[in-house]
Amino acid sequence: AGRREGGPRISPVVAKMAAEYGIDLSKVPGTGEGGRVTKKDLLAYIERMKLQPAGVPAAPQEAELPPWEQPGTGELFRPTEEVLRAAPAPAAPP
Amino acid sequence: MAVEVKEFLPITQRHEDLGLSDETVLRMYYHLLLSRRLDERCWVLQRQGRVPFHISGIAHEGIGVGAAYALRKGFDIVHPYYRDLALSIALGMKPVEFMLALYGKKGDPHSAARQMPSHFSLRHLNIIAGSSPVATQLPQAAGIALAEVLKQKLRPQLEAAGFRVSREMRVVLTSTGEGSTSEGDFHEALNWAGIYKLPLIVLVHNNQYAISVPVWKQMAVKRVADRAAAYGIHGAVCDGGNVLEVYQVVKEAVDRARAGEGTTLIEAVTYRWTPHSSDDDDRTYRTREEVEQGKLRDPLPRLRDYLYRRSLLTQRLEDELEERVRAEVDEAQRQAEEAPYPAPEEALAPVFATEDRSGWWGE
Amino acid sequence: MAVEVKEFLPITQRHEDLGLSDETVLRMYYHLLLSRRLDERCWVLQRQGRVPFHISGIAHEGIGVGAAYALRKGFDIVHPYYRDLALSIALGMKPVEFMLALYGKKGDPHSAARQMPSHFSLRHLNIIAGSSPVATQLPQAAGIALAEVLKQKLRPQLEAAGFRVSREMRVVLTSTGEGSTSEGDFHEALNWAGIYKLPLIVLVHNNQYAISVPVWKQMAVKRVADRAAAYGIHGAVCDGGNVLEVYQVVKEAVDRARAGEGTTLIEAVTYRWTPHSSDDDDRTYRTREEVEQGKLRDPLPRLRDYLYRRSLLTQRLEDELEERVRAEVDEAQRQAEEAPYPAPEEALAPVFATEDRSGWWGE
Amino acid sequence: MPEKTLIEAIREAIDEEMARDPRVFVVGEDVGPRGGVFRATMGLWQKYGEWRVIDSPLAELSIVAIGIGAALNGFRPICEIQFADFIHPAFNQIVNEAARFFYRSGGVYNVPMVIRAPYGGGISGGLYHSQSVEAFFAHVPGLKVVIPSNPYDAKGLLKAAIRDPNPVLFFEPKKGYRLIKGEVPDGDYIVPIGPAKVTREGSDLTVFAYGMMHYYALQAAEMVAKEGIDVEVVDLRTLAPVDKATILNSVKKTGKALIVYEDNLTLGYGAEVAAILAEEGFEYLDGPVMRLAGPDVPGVPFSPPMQDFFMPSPQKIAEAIRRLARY
Amino acid sequence: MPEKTLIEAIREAIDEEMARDPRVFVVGEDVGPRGGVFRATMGLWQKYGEWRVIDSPLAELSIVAIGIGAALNGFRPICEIQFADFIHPAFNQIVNEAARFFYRSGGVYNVPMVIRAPYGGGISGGLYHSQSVEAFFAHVPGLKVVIPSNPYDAKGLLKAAIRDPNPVLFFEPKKGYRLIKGEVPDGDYIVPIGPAKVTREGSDLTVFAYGMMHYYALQAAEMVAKEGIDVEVVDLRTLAPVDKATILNSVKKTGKALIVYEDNLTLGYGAEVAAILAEEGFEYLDGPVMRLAGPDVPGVPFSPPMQDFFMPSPQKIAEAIRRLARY
Ligand SMILES: Cc1ncc(C[n+]2csc(CCOP(=O)(O)OP(=O)(O)O)c2C)c(N)n1
Ligand SMILES: Cc1ncc(C[n+]2csc(CCOP(=O)(O)OP(=O)(O)O)c2C)c(N)n1
Ligand SMILES: [Mg+2]
Ligand SMILES: [Mg+2]
Ligand SMILES: [Mg+2]
Repeated sequence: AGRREGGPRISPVVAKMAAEYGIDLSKVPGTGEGGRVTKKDLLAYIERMKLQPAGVPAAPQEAELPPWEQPGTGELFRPTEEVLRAAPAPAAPP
Repeated sequence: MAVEVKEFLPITQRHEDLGLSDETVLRMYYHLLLSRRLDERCWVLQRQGRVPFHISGIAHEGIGVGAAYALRKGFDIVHPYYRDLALSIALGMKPVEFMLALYGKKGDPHSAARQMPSHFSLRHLNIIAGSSPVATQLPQAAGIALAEVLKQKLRPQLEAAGFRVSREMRVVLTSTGEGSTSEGDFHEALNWAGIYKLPLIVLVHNNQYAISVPVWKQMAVKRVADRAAAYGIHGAVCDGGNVLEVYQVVKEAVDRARAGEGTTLIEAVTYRWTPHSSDDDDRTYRTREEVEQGKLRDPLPRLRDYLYRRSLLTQRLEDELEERVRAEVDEAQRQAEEAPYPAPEEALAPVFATEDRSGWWGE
Repeated sequence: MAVEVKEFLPITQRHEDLGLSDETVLRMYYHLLLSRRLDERCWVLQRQGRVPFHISGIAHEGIGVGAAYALRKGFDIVHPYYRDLALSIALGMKPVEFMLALYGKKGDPHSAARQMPSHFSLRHLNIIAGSSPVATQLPQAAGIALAEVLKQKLRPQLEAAGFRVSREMRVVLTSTGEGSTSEGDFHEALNWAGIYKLPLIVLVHNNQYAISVPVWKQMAVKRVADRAAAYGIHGAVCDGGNVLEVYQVVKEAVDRARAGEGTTLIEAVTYRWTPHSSDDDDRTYRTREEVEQGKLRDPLPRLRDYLYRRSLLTQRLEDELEERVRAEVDEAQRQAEEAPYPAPEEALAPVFATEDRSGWWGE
Repeated sequence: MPEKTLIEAIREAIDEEMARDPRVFVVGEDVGPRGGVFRATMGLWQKYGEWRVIDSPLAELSIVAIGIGAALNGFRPICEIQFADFIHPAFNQIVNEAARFFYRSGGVYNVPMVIRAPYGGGISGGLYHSQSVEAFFAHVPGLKVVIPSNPYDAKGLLKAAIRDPNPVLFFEPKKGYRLIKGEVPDGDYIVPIGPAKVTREGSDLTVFAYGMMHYYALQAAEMVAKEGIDVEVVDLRTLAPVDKATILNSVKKTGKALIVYEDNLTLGYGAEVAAILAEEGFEYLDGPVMRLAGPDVPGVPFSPPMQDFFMPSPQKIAEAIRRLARY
Repeated sequence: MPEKTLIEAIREAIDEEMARDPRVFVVGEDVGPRGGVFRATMGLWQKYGEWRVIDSPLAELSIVAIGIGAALNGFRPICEIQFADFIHPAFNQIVNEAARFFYRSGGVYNVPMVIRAPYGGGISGGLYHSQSVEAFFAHVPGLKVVIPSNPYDAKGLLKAAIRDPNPVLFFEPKKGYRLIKGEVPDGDYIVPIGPAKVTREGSDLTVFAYGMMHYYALQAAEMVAKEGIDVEVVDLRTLAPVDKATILNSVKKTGKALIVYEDNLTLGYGAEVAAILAEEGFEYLDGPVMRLAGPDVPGVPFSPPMQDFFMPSPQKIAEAIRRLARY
């Protein structure tokens, strides 16, 4: 068991699970004594993280997905000059 | 998991039992296919960076085509929302009319390149200019329907003043997403509809999400259609991926409305397997498995399977249709790309109308 | 004819079956009587031209008193509307506090003489400042109730930061008229309430009119409570003129809410036999006969009759109560008339708060 | 010519337009048998029936949205908002929908509708029955905003608004409903939407006002005339689109401007008049552009002393005129 | 000091305030797992859980009303309106309720809440994803209106807004979300709501601006500096209550004022700045008070050429500066 920079105790099970899932415990809100991260807290956090967090680079198999199933960049309404600049000159239809 | 569907759902209805000819049901397929291929091309153009934005009607075509065929084209009035590409195509919108808006080019018949794309507005097809603030079209559609009631009630005075009133009421169909039924506009529209027995159909496309928000976070009831009872109007649920079932339910509602028996709230269930729009990163709110499940509701293969089973479609005819549709989409893209942009100063007008051209009179 | 009541409806419940002592049910009568006589005096003062305006709680006292007694005073929170004179009196508002607002005098605890009268707002009684735009209080009350849920869900973090969280949730009761349920605010409040199972009671006073508009022009459904099913919350109807029945239904809803089983939409049926407000000429929209019929629902004689039948009230006690109430109303009027007006410049402040005093923490 | 009150002129305008055009109908709370809480539609339900004078459910969003729909389908709705203080629930339908419909449909779908509402304080209405809301809507291109100050204009402008193919917001100063009387011809006439009007010629300074404040501005002008101050008074009448020419021409003559309105000072309508003068009338200015308006507090307080402190009055206008004249 | 984008600074402000005070929570459409459509709340749902980052039903009226109720009951809600163009359905709850609650309860019930929304054009958003709405709310006493133009201010002002006991509307120029970068200290600091800021000293004329337009105003000032025009630039930052002193002091020095905003010209926020100068700064003026704003059309058109025609740009600002400098 260890402490988080003098913070409340990290129980063995929490430490083990955090290592397994590669989770930075400072990101996990603790509801235990003095803000300690309990096992319940960690499980709830993992459950919430089950959905891929945004910004994770596209998984390889997504490459074959048709454009209308590929996730968008998530960047909404970029400045027009950036969008237009990105647009190649109108080529002949494919 | 938002979708209960486990496997591919065959269409069980028979088109002839619904009064649809072979020719009509094939035309339905053509319109569904055209809408799908046009939609797919727009995604490609957006991913290539040729157009800034696209919001898609994929997964909603069964609802749009089924509803359009139940209406009396050129007579009934439609106040759509941005998923109604297939409804507009089935009512007569040409692919180039959609592409001109997508590119923001001069000649866009919907908004003269002022609105973002997918804001359908075609007066000659009785399609009223859809807005962006969700659900605003619902109480407005109730107002259009109220005017139909007023025409019948005030026929003598109107005709004496030279306004020709059609024998029957025009039916008003307005559509929206299930998320948008949380807006106050939905409540107030249905309340008016119930009190005045308006010739109105409120068609809710329940595609399980409002961008990232699943239905269980949007409302505590299982079915949107359950809310009809709260307003004293009829409610009905149908499988949005079954174009014949949609047609059947909407047709009943159209006849009910035309006969003065009031409004129907229809919930057409589907699943949006595309991202909400070209910008949306849907990995943050759902898993790939769930999306694959949702695609089993796709109206296109389900109608195609039905037509093959009813030997109305052959591989040759299917290929011909695909080729015809591809050519139409290519041509639409070419024209849109060649069309000029509006001149900058066209931004300045028209702000105020100088004459009134509102209304639909006569037959 | 809006009111089906044909003759005087005796109260059939027995107060002890509802867990009410003799002393409590007599106090209910006292509060109901005090509210009525205070209200009547305000009509007299307005007709005499001593005050510009009065909007009355007459016919609504059974609902107010029944509801107030079902709440945990000093703990639960109330977001009322302008008919809640009796609710406020039963929660502890003093007659002079009402009169000061009626006269717009300095010391008015509700709004410091800024609001028109009958906009109840008394922090020490957990009464939140009622507004004038109808139904706005409903989604706000849902927000107050959501905060009660958040307190329980976030107890560890809140207590770690020094905020004491009560063991149980405070129940939030908000009231409105049946006409106001047509506003979008009603729809959106109930939708939140259903999704998050809020500790909320939405108490609709159905007095058959919204100024001149009868219920059949306001909604197509017979009962407002029928709308509960559209939001996945509980619905209940009760006879607003039967204070014991109101108490019973509201008490069930309070217990349900406290137990985390969510929101109840209660429709308390009554009939407004006074004009809508001191300015309203109700001869334009109803007949004298209908009004006389409506008076048969009056909660005051019905409770008095009950108390006599249960030999809890004697003529002597009744007279004493009348005399005590008259003295209190006279004193309130005297103090209000002697109180000074605010100084003109008091109009200028306070616009912005310099410190935060919001919230209810601890028991 | 017969003398009528402001409310009578408004009722007469609605009655005549309903008689003239069967597409004209009224929708709002209590407009039917009750005749409207200020009696603006008294007798019309009895005369034209339930399908031309429609009691709406208590919900302003849908009163406007129903009006938009009926207008799109060929009718000419007059939507009554019972008090301007309760127009806010309809803000999305007015600003995002009615105002933008014509432009967003590339000039195809016009929305011929009128939204009428009583506004203004000085009637013990408190925060929620005294509001002035014109500035919100005068900011929105696609809306016309009209405020009459007298019965003659009220009838003529309202008839013009009902015939206009665009959405028109028509705010009526309720304190003047019975207080303001004036000559009003029987029968049909129009006062065009657009032009402001010089209602009193003068040379020393110009007072710009509208609605109840114009009524008070004329009184103030007479008060100071005795002291030798010759005030020009301009009734703005149409707040949107703004009649710049009349504003600039008057200040070109007088060199000084006082703008009076009862709405809150900051970003009230007078701010735009002052901004126009500061830019396009800069070279005419012989003194600061003064504004006399309601203080920046969240509403007109109910209690009489505080209400009077809030409200501009003939005396306060006269005092401001004297200060500006002295500059 | 690390460099961050505007959106990162905003996210950091929310994260720090949520960590610091358990009463702070976020409510809005798609703010949970999705992290907000512009990623303003990315990762917060994962970090703080479903009861501190709440995905609301799709309805702006109740997002604000729920916020008002939670604020009254001791919490500190941050209500996200997905686009400023969709704030109109909540107009009644913001203007008639949140703004007036404290005054109408005689100073008893304060409403400590923040309403955040991305605003502004130039991003192919068309009529309904490009709007500027600040003028509506700056007109309403009881509301504070704040618009940051850079990441440093965005973080400091948003933290101040979350701690403020009053309703604060915080509009963020979405075109600058990733475009505008700047030094932002890690950890806690506050930029007080109220004061404007002179961001470039100058002597020939003053350009007043905020949000994206202030970002462009600084660029324009550098462009004309090469031509010998020494421009003072003032970032207004807090639009309500207005910081009159900074506005007047600057024009007292330079004698000329150009006000830049992308909202429609008529009754846009700049009208109030011009009106203040025309009245209280009259004796400092050495030239007309100029405004450069969006034309009075019902929205920023989608198609690029028309959008560019509508939007002020560094080049257009520089041209206006040259015209004013020549006067
Ligand atoms: C009043 C309003 N608020 C927010 C938005 C932003 N927005 C656009 S579409 C959308 C989700 C709509 O979901 P739903 O109604 O279910 O329709 P769907 O896209 O799923 O068909 C949102 C939140 C909007 N357009 N209007
Ligand atoms: C948003 C709004 N619109 C209109 C009004 C004017 N008004 C005040 S009370 C009332 C009728 C309310 O009827 P109901 O809700 O049934 O309550 P009741 O007075 O009958 O108890 C109206 C229309 C208002 N206060 N708020
Ligand atoms: Mg949806
Ligand atoms: Mg009622
Ligand atoms: Mg304004």
